[in-house]
Amino acid sequence: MPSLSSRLTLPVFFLAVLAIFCLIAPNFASAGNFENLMAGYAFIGILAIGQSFPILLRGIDLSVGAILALVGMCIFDLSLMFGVPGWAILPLALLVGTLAGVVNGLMVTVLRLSPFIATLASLAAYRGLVYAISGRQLVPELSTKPITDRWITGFETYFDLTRVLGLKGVVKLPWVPLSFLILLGTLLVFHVLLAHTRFGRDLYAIGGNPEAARLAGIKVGRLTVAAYAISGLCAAIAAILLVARLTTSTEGLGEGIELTAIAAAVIGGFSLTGGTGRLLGSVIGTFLLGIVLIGLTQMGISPFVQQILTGLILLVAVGNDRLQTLRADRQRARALGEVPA
Amino acid sequence: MTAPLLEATGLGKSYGTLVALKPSDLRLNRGEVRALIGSNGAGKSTLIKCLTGAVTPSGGSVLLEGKPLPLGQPGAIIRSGVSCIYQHSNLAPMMSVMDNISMGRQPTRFGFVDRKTQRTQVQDLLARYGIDLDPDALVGTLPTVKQKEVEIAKALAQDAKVLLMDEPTGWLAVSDVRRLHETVRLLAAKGVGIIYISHMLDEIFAVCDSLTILRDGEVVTERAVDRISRTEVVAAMVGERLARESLAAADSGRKATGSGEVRLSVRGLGRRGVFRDISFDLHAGEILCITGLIGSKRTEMIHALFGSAPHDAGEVLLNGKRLVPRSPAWGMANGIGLVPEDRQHEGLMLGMPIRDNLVMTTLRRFHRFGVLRPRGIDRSVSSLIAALNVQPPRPAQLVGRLSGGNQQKVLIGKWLARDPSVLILDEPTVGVDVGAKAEIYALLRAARDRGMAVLVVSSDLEEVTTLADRIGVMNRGRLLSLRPAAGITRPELVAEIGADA
Amino acid sequence: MAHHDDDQPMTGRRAVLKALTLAPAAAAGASAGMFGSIDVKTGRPIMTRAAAQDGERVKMAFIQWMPHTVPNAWSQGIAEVLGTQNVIDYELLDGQGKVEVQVSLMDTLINDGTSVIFLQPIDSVALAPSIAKAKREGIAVITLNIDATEPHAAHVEMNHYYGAMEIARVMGEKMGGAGKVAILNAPPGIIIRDQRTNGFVEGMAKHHPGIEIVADQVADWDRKKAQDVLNTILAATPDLGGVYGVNDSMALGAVDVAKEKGLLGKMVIFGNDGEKDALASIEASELTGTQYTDVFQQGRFAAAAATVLATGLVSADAFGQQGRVLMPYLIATADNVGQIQPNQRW
Amino acid sequence: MTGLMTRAAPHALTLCVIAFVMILAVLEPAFLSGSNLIGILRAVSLVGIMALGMTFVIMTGGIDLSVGPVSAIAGLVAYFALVAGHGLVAALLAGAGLGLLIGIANGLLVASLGLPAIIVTLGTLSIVRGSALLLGGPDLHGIRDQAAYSFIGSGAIYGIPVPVVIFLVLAAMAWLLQSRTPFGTLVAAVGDNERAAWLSGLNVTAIKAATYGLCGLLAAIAGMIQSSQVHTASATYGKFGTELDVIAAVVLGGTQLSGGAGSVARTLLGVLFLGLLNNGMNILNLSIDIQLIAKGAIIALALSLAARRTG
Repeated sequence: MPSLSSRLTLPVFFLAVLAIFCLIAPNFASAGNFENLMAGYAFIGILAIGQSFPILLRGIDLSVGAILALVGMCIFDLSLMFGVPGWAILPLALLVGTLAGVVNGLMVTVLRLSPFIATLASLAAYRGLVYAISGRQLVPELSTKPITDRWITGFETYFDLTRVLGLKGVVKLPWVPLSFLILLGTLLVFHVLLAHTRFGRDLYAIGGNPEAARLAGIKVGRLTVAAYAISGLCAAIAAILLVARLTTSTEGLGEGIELTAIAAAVIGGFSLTGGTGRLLGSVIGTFLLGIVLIGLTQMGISPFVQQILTGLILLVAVGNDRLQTLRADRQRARALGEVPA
Repeated sequence: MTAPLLEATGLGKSYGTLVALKPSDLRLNRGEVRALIGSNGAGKSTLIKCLTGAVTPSGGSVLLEGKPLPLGQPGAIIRSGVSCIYQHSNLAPMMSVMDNISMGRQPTRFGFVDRKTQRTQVQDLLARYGIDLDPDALVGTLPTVKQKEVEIAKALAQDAKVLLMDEPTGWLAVSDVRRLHETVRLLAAKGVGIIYISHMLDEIFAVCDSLTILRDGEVVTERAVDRISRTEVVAAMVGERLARESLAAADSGRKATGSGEVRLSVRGLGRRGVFRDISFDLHAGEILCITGLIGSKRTEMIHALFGSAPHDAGEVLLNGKRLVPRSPAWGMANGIGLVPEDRQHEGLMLGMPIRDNLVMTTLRRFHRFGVLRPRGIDRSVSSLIAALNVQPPRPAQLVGRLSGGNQQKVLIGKWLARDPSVLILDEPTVGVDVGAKAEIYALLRAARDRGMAVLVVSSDLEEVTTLADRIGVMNRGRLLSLRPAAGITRPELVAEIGADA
Repeated sequence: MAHHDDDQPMTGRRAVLKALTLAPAAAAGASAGMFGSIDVKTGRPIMTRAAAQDGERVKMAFIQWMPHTVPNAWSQGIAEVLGTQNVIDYELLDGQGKVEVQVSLMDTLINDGTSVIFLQPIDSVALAPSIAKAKREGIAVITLNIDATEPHAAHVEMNHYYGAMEIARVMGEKMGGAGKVAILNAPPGIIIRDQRTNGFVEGMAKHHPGIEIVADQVADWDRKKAQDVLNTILAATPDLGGVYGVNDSMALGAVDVAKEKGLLGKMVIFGNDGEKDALASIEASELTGTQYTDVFQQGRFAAAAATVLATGLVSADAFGQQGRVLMPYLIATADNVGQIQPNQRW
Repeated sequence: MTGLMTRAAPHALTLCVIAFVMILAVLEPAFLSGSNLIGILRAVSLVGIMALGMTFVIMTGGIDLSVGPVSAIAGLVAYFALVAGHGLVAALLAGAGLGLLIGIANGLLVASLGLPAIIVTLGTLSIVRGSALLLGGPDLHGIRDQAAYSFIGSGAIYGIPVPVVIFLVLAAMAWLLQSRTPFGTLVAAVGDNERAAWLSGLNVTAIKAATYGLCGLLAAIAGMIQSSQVHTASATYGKFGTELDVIAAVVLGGTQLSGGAGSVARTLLGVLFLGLLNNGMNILNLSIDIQLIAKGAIIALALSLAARRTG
């Protein structure tokens, strides 16, 4: 395990940024704002969790945005064109996302494509598939018809935890969106999977040293496919939440969101060289990007300047990560009495 | 005689018309440490690959405890009890010792990893074989010898009955080698059969019970170690003629201070916390070997001379002129060359052809107005390949596909091509077979005789005593002694190297 | 030459001038009609937030689709009107072409105490929940160009569907009712693309059944891409008679190609939007025509409505439904482009 | 069969190109017309120019995601210089110089601080785009009455469009640089084994910075050609996805993302392949959905055939 101090860097940085915005951005420290933050970034957090798996295996998944749109469009079609009830749509949606991930995994393992290229190719192909199956193109009237199925729209619900905790009138806490609870659930499940099961340990082993993992009898190919499948599954969960939030889906859904998810995972401590990282980090990374964007917007900073600042934050985050690694290396070297040349 | 633990019969491998390994037999008993030696290309690595499953043999069978081994299936072979410890690390550096040892086979309860049981199992295993490791340490933070022990423990955790060890001491310090040998003997005592692959005759005579020598794809000798002499071993490996020549060369004239001209003068060189008070003169036309334990900071010291590592005290004079080493490019500009220790990570571009590797340090000689002169390069490369006797002698061959010895020749050749006035070499023959070693020694002697000042850092005492004109001993960052090689005996050296300074 | 039927778009100088003189009146009228909104569930009229808070500074913001000439011109129009009131803070926010970003920005603005939100929705349905949420908070939402399925304070629209139909009609006439036409299209994902394409295709079928649409290729709103795509289409169909670019940039790309190949005058090229470069190109007899909308004015309308809403002088009970302004447009061709004044060009 | 596949593998891309051309020529004879072939070159010239620089970056084991915004800001800066009346040469130098500087900044961040290239250039992508928008706003700045500047994008020499000529000249120069000068070998050496390259006296930081600088420079040149071609400069040009097209062309050409050996000549083949693919599908009037699906499948297929070589 990495040292405690290096594990705490990100949370501390996160809290510091949060505190700063609470102080300087008007209306930032309000219950409503945190509601927005939770509701607006839960699905990105789930995408970042999914993205962490390929990155853990020294891979990358550029196709998550396209998978998100594909699943979204499937939900749209099934609900509005075919009138399939929501309870039946949900498992199908998860299946579609997972299958799309499996195809990515097979391209990496069976076709031996580099993950970057495999998912770049599938990014194009899945987006094309979205256009092809789009109910909005096939039945133009549907493009102004919202999805009303309670099984789907029900995901956009908020819970008043203050009342549940019996604190009503004492403090004003934000209502918690169901999507955020689902993010926490996803985080918990995949964290346990990664940290406490053989499957998870095997993934770390593959990411750390694929050859060693293979020789230890780990089914590297199968687990690699599983990692991309998880990424696809998470994209599907995110799609459900997003469709619930929008009450529709569009062909352009999730364009470019893969870069946000990758940035969140990398800020969260998943190294692109594989074998290390924790899912909580990816989620914190997501919300770090979230509070920065919302905070800057509330401060009335021009969106153009916001882009510049977002870029700088990314550089600072990786720079800090690099600094930590260097410091750790030096400490280790000192402990071993060897100083790296 | 009881049934052997491992019995290979008629094991052979050929690629088309090329026979890499003629049908051979190999028997290994419980508790036996068997050395497997031979020059590169002798078929040794093919034999090992057949046993690990990395290649499927063209013929023959292998029985483990009387049961056939699933040849060609690495995973299945490991599960049946044959494990291999490779030269390169086979561990996940960011995972704990415990997770590495039980990689892919952590005990589970209700689908979750059962940490408690895992810890008990690992601790039991470590205790049983007397291996001292912290189960929670991150593997990447451990020193190399400890990592080798993790690999051994990992193999044992997979119930290995036969352990193949491929040059396990390649980059280990002398004391660590001793430690590893103790572990090997302990394992043997517990009934594990070990196949020990090494180029170091010292090691083989120290740790092995018996040896198998391969040459030209077939087994030429199989004997207990106490019934064979070193000369016989070398002769069997390289053939009689080459053996005689290399012995003769070793005794040919040593020139303690070369031509007498001081080329490189080091005065009180030091780096806080690493090494200090290093002073010596390197003469033109001599080979100065510096030996010592790994961790005695020899590598750091020579990198400081070259400019690839810092120093903060003392001075370096080249031909009497004071220099401040800054970077490798600086070192090269001043006529210093450095052949690093780890050819795969520090020395060569494995994905590039021999040609590009050989001209890497001399590229700027071969262009006119910024455009390369391919003909000049080709001429230079072919003459270098001929001089170095690189096999195969094809400039377009990728270096990664060459044997260790040939890779090392290319690495040294790329520095000889510059014809530096001072050439520093770090462990120039690690993982190199006897034949190639002799050739490398000849190259270095020829360079010395041309007037080059050669500084060699080596842990291989045989190498040091064979090659050196003068021998220096470093210990814990200090240069303990420096004297002419003629007349130094190996036991004296050993005593000095291990001395508690 | 000019048509004066009621269902025809205003063409000709008089119509344009009429539309322009109407502007202030329309603004006032529209704003009066668009004052507040009605909570659909309770039927209870709600006051805008600013109306209740007298004397404080009022915050308004515009969430655009992505950086582009059209929303930029709107923003200028909006800022021009709002700038006269020195209690209003106005900012322009960028939706980056993504629905989810627009939704998140809506949330932020709602929380931030904004009184009026101008919104150019990427999708009618996707932004509806956000608009509903804004209404619950008493925030007026004025949509630009794309209506939302959720009723809201006001909608000021450039007429996409009928405009494109009209383009088809005029284009067909210029082509003499026969020939081959190619569409340089945008990728799916934003609703105006669909409205314009459908309007054009259906308009052609209705007015000029003899004209064949031989190619419909995506050129990503982009002039350079349009050049390359049209080059390719021309290789397969050298006798192409007309090109419709779903925006002006793509149409200008087609003009570039026509110029290079000496096809200028042989090919009828239409764009859509009416940005100043397109108008200049028409004047230079390169581009055949485009659908021109006074986008500055569109922004001014929206801003005028917003100002009235924010001052809260009119009771919301007075109006039962969402205000809606369909911007007058002009199919600008060489005949009438001169009527568009320099200060109307964006 | 397997043997045949293995032997054919190094030429997989060439074979794909040939097969593709043959199929298209049958389906649509106009495909082989001279004007269409020139059209293909014209269409790929911008991505092609950027791919030349990207080849060197990828050879070092890096990547540059920022090429899109760099091309936009270069076009914008050149426009402002022209409008301010600084003349053609100054305008071109300003745009190219800015691209070079941004590239070098990328390179220094990657090389001297050791940061992962994909994240660094993702950061600069954002920074440069934001800066371009601050500089030029979202407006389309029409470039009028600048005959010399317009000639760069829209002119023709002996019937061949100037962008194609520029592309071919730059390609020849990049090919020379990669295969006939020490620089090419050094770049490959750095990508293959950085530490060994350093210990061989190579200035790794300078070499890397040079590759990113070159990539930035070429992106800037492409951006200026584009602005000239469309008579417009805008901060929104070179939009998201440009960099992926460029990278795809390089990787299709067989340069590994992990660095090491690479080849400008093969990158050109990759560029050509993508150009043929887009052109072919446009000329057949396939709808965008089919185009995207086919493009993804064909890229995956072509590369998986090539992957058997290393297999």
